[in-house]
Amino acid sequence: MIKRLIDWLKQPLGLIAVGIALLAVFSFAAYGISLTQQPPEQPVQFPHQTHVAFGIQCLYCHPGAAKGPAAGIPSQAKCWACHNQIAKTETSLLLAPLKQAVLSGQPLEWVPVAQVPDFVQFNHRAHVAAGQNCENCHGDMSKVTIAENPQVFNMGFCLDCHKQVAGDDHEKLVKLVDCGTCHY
Amino acid sequence: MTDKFSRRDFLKLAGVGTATTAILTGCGPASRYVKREPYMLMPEYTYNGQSTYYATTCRECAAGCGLVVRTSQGRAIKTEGNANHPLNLGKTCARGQATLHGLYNPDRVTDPLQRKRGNVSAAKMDWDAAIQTVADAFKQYKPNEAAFLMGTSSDHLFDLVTDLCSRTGLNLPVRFGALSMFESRATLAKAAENLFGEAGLPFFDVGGAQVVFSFGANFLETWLSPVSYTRGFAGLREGQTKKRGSFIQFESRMSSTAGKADEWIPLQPGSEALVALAIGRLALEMRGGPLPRAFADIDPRTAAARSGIELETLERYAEMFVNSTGVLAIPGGAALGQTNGLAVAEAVLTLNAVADNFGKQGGVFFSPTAPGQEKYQRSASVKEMQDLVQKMTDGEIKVLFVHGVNPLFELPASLEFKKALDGVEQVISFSTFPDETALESDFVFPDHHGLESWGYQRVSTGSNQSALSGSQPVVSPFYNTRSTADVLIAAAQLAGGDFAKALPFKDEVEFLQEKVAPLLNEVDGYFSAPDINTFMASFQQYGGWWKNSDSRVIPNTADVFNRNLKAAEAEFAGEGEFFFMPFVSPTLAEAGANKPWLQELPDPTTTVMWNTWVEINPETAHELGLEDDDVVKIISEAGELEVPVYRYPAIRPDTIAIPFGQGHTAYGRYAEQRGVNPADLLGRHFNEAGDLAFAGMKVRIEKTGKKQPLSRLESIMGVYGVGLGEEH
Amino acid sequence: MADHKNHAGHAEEHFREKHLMLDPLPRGQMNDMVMESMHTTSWKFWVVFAILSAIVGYGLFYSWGTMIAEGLGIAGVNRPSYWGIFLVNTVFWIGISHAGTFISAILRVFKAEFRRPFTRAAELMTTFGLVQAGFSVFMHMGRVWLAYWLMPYANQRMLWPNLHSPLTWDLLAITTYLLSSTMYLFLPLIPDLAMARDRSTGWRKTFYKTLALGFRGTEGEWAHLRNAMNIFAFAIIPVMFSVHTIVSWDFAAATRPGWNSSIFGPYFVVGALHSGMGAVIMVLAVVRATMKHMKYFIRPEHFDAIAKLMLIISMAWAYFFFNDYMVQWYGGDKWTHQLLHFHEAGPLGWMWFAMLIFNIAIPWAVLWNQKWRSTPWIVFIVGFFINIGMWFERYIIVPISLSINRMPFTWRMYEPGVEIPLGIGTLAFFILLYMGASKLIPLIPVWEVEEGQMAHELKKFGRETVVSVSELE
Amino acid sequence: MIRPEEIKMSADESGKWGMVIDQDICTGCQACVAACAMENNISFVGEKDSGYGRSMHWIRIERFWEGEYPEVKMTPNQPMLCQQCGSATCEPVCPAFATVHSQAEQLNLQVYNRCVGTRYCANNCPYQVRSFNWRDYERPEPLSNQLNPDVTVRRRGVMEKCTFCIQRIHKAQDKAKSEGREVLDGEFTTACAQACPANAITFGRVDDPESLVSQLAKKRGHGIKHLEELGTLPNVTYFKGG
Repeated sequence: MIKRLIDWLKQPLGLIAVGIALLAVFSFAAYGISLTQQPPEQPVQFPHQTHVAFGIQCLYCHPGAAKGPAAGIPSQAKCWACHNQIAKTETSLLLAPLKQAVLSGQPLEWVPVAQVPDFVQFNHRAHVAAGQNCENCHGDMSKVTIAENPQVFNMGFCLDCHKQVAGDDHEKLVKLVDCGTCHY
Repeated sequence: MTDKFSRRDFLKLAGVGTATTAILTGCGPASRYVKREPYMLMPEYTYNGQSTYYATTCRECAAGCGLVVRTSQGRAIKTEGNANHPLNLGKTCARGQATLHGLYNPDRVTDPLQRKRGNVSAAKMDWDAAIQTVADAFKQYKPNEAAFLMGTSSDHLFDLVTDLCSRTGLNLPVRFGALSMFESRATLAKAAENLFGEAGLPFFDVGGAQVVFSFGANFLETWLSPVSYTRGFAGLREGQTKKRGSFIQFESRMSSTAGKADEWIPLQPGSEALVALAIGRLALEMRGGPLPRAFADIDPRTAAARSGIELETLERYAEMFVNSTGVLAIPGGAALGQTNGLAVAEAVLTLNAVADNFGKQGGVFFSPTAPGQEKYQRSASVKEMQDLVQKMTDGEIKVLFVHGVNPLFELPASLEFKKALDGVEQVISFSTFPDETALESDFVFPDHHGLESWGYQRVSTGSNQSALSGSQPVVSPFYNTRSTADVLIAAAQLAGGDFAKALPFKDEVEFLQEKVAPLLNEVDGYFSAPDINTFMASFQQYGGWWKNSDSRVIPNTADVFNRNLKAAEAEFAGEGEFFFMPFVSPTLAEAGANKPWLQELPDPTTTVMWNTWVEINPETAHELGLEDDDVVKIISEAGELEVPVYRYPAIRPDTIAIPFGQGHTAYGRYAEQRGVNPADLLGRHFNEAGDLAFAGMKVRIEKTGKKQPLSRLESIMGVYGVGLGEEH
Repeated sequence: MADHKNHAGHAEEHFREKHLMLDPLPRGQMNDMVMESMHTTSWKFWVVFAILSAIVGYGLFYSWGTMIAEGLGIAGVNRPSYWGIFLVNTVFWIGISHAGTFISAILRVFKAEFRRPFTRAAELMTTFGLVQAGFSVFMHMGRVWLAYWLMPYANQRMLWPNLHSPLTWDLLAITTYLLSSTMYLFLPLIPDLAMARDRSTGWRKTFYKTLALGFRGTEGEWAHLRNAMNIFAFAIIPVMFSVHTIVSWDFAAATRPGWNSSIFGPYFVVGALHSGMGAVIMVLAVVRATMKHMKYFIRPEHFDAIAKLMLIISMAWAYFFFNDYMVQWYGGDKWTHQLLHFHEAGPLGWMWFAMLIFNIAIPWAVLWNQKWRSTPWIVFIVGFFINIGMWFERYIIVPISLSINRMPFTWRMYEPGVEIPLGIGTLAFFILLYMGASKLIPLIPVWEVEEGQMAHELKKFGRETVVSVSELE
Repeated sequence: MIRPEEIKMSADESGKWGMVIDQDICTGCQACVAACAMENNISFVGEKDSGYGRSMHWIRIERFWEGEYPEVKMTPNQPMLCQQCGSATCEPVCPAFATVHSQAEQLNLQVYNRCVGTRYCANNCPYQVRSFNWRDYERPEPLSNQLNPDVTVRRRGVMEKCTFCIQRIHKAQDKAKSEGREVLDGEFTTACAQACPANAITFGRVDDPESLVSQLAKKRGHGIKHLEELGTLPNVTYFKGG
């Protein structure tokens, strides 16, 4: 049987079959990978670029970034403060969930897309204080609707920047590549 | 052939493809996505990822230490000491640290329950029904048929209930706690009354002393106010201003307090009074001059003989009294928990008169009474509990409200509280946890955990300053629980009539405000405020209110010397050959057993975790043919229990000791069916002050042949040389 | 040949039946015998095979899977015995693997003629032993799924293995050893594979064809093969020594009483040879007893020869043991004293004495006698005891010595848990691999035997008949 | 690739953070142990494992006995925790650089996410203060609400040990930096020192002669450093007192 099979595979039709099969595997795999890269489902299709276009500063909605470890997601009260003065809020489908949430007093459940593993202790304040702009890590928000992470936050990404920033300042370098700076 | 084969082939490979997908999905960020719930209305002062700190009061024991609780995103994540608080100055004990394991305990009572007594399963009710139940209980019984049994912490609730009862003629609330039982507070207070003419809790300035004689007082563990007394001990040793003070402990078993003493004197149990008086007399004789009545009829020789201490030793101690200043003698612990407990207390207090240290640095004071409190209110002695139990048994009590105490576990079994409960028609428990008593109640209306509640606690001892320690919720209630104060207020309103008049408050907070309002016009406070709201704000911010100045009271020692002190020796009940010495587990205390991390803390003396043991002198064990971990049966006149042996090198050969704290039959997964409860061995024997003579028993030991390995942190090889080979 | 036989005297006959090298058979016949030994499989084989597979399935794979899922908690390791039987087995198996190389390489280098029939059997042991060692060391890891972090590879974390750590050296050494020993196993195998290829059909033929690399036995091929074998034979000896020395450094480099000893390197190497020799002789005895025609190839003379080696190595081990013990004791460090005392008088003191009896007393008592030396079952038992003894030695060095440290408050005994099924699993897997091999590749290097037989002959000097060997290489 | 001078395994110079422990006033009350467990998300392991030397305490209080009854004495309680050695024996033996010397803070770091669990460090630690996650110890809901967000929650197969509350160090430094100043002595302290009712534990900068730690060390004189003879350069000083 096996021998017959192998012989059959050797002839053109068999080769094609094998080709198709391999193709199938790869497409499945590719599909699989693509699944993992989908941005998650968000309660509101929040258009970042619109808000940036209105000239709203990042820190207005994410004030934590300048003060401590977490930038934070604004409370819906904050959204409402502006939006209840905007006529469009009443009509817009896009904003329906916000309206509904505020009226029903149910929190909006956002899914953060920029995240690091739990064994990484990240502190926004330090980075902002060091003069890093939000877009250096989070990308240009004037281009996106739902925030998407331009790059995976892995250790290589962090270290690259840390080493560049440190430059020749050895003391700084030591601090910035110290395992204990992020992992404890 | 062709297509058939290729299809199968294809499917196979497709399968491989999907498998790959499955694996890959696990690797991508998608696997890490979590939903996040932002504040709906973020408080002004919070920022995401930054902690907020709230001051409150620890409810793990009655001392009332100030806590500062670190909260993050609405969760309490760490308790720390309140540095401003006069009692603990920013420090905490292990139990204070582990209080979070109470707050987030997986076995809390989540809703008001109605149950058939003894049934673990119970029907949930809503709070309206619960309040209705309480209101009905108020109305349908005659005032003297209702009784409140309360714990030693959360004073505000006690005050509220007292008001309620006094204004409606209900029986006044009774407070009890195993700790106060083992502390023999009643005896201390009574002795003070006899000696100084007023009842009060003495304060011993260990920190200022030069030499400390402790007669059984385990003040570094659970006695009165361990945190502040530990600070005192540090002062005694460090001696910033003076040389390192020395410390002598008389105790038949080396407690972890005695472990820190320079000299540990395992005297004959029951002879403490003799020793104290003998030392006093010898000292006075050395000083010369007339011998006061108090020390007239004691013969040092007999004292030495009866106590098993050489006369020379007693004389050496007497010299200390004569030669060095700042000598302090502390009565406490097992020494008071004997039939002659009161005599011991008086003798030892009088010994301080020899040192003449009353009201001096390193001497004896009266603890300042808390703000707004005229005289020290002590919790009930076991004798008074016995009266209550009697009334219950006789059916005079129809409805019993239980809060903050677990009598089924904490009272000696010989009091038969269980039987007494059967005589009560309706038992309503306000317990936060499913403890034994809650299990034997008809209703459980769970109170908030201490960290979720309002309130205040009077600092009854341990602090130089008169202090009222304040509680506030540091997190919003985790379950469908409700503050008992609110429940009572609501029920009273519902019951109407006197009840409504008795508690004319909107809620607990309003009641609190009324209670602390008088402090507004108090002078010399840690803070002052123009109006009640500002005051309450600061009260919450600082975690209470206290005087700035030292407000300890100097006792009136006019006729201390001129009283007859009977040099009584203790009598011991039961015919066994061993003195039985129960002691409170320093880490678990009365209510710690349901907190996993307290269970995992090694006992300071034996390093045993998660269990109960009996301490037996190695010599005795050898004679009885007992090894470590052998399970023995301890039999007293009141009961018996089986417990594994710990061969303890620092205990009298004729004494055995068992820690109190384990042996729960309910109280959650970490406490249940773990260890034994020495209270089961205690008979009804009291001292003159009505405190239980818990150290006044004699017991027998029987082998069982069983073995139960104890979990020790220490290495039995490294510490005791067991199993290292013969030469060791 | 013929007339040679006629003149054969009595002594000559005696020689012939005693020495394989002097009792030649036609090469065709020998080849057939070897092939037959591979092909004939009794039902007993399959029974044992099934049982072992079951043990491996449960003991090795199931148990290991559970341990990976549950964590090392189901094993017996604790504070202070952070290392347990896993490391004991690792050292033990590496030890076993040593005799293989020792016998074939060293004896080949020194042209010890008696080696010829069993070099292959020994080399197989090396490879299979190392496989078990690898298993054991990976079982030992808390997060084995990250084991690849110990291999140097470029990564975005910009992190590399720590070359200061003896464990890293160890990993590199063992890998090197595994690769080189496999090569060294394969090279002398080629001619026999070719032989098997020419004598088999069906899938076996394909199998041998692939492995034989088209070896035809031309002079040129032989020349190359000889060179390669010589190079490897010389090269692998230092590797072998280094491996176990480095293994010993895992302990000797640590700051622990009882471990930190400069003699550990050679001590471990000799110890490895000790257990290895024992293992070889056991394998040979089993092969001889169970497989067809093996009584011809493996003869008492071989057991005799290996047993002599065993005796010598046993003495060497005794010397090193005494040396180590002596110095440790004389050093006078209180913790070391505590530990030495614990070894003898502690709860597992019996193991310490058993070790001395099994490793020294028994070999010395038995192996001095040639008659006993050449009795397979006797040397089998001795080899067995030696292996137990050496396992005890490692057990004493790892978990028992770990029980005693500089913090008496933490001293504690070690009670094995899932290590036991896992250990048995590795043993079963070792035997399983061996059984498989015995059916797939010639356990006897026929060409080597033939070579030897060609080289040997009996010469008569006057009355005396003496063996003479002519140089081939 | 990170160059050796960047990841270094041991510092020869004296440490930065240090501790002074006064055994004379330590009452063995276990407050530090509890505080440490609460601060650092340490799992409890239950009766069986804790009795088998698998308890996860980062700090343990040792006590021994001297003499026979009735002259028996309890030796001064000895809190034993990671000594944060300047030249630590645990560091060089880790094959994965999971325990490295922090050049910035002069501490022995344990990088949980790099640890593969060979447990060599724990064998080689003469103080035996490292604890290993033998299992995934259960923390039934809602107990996990108490977890400290600043400290990684460890899972099975990972080594852990006292970190001198490095999360507090970082927090204090971050705060100081945001206010443009240096960290003040006593501005923060470790969980154990903070809880200790007897003030037996003092934490601070040993490289600053003005700090309380240094002052204490000077004032009390001749402190003991455990197993100093091994050349580990421990940063915890003990006073036996008495």
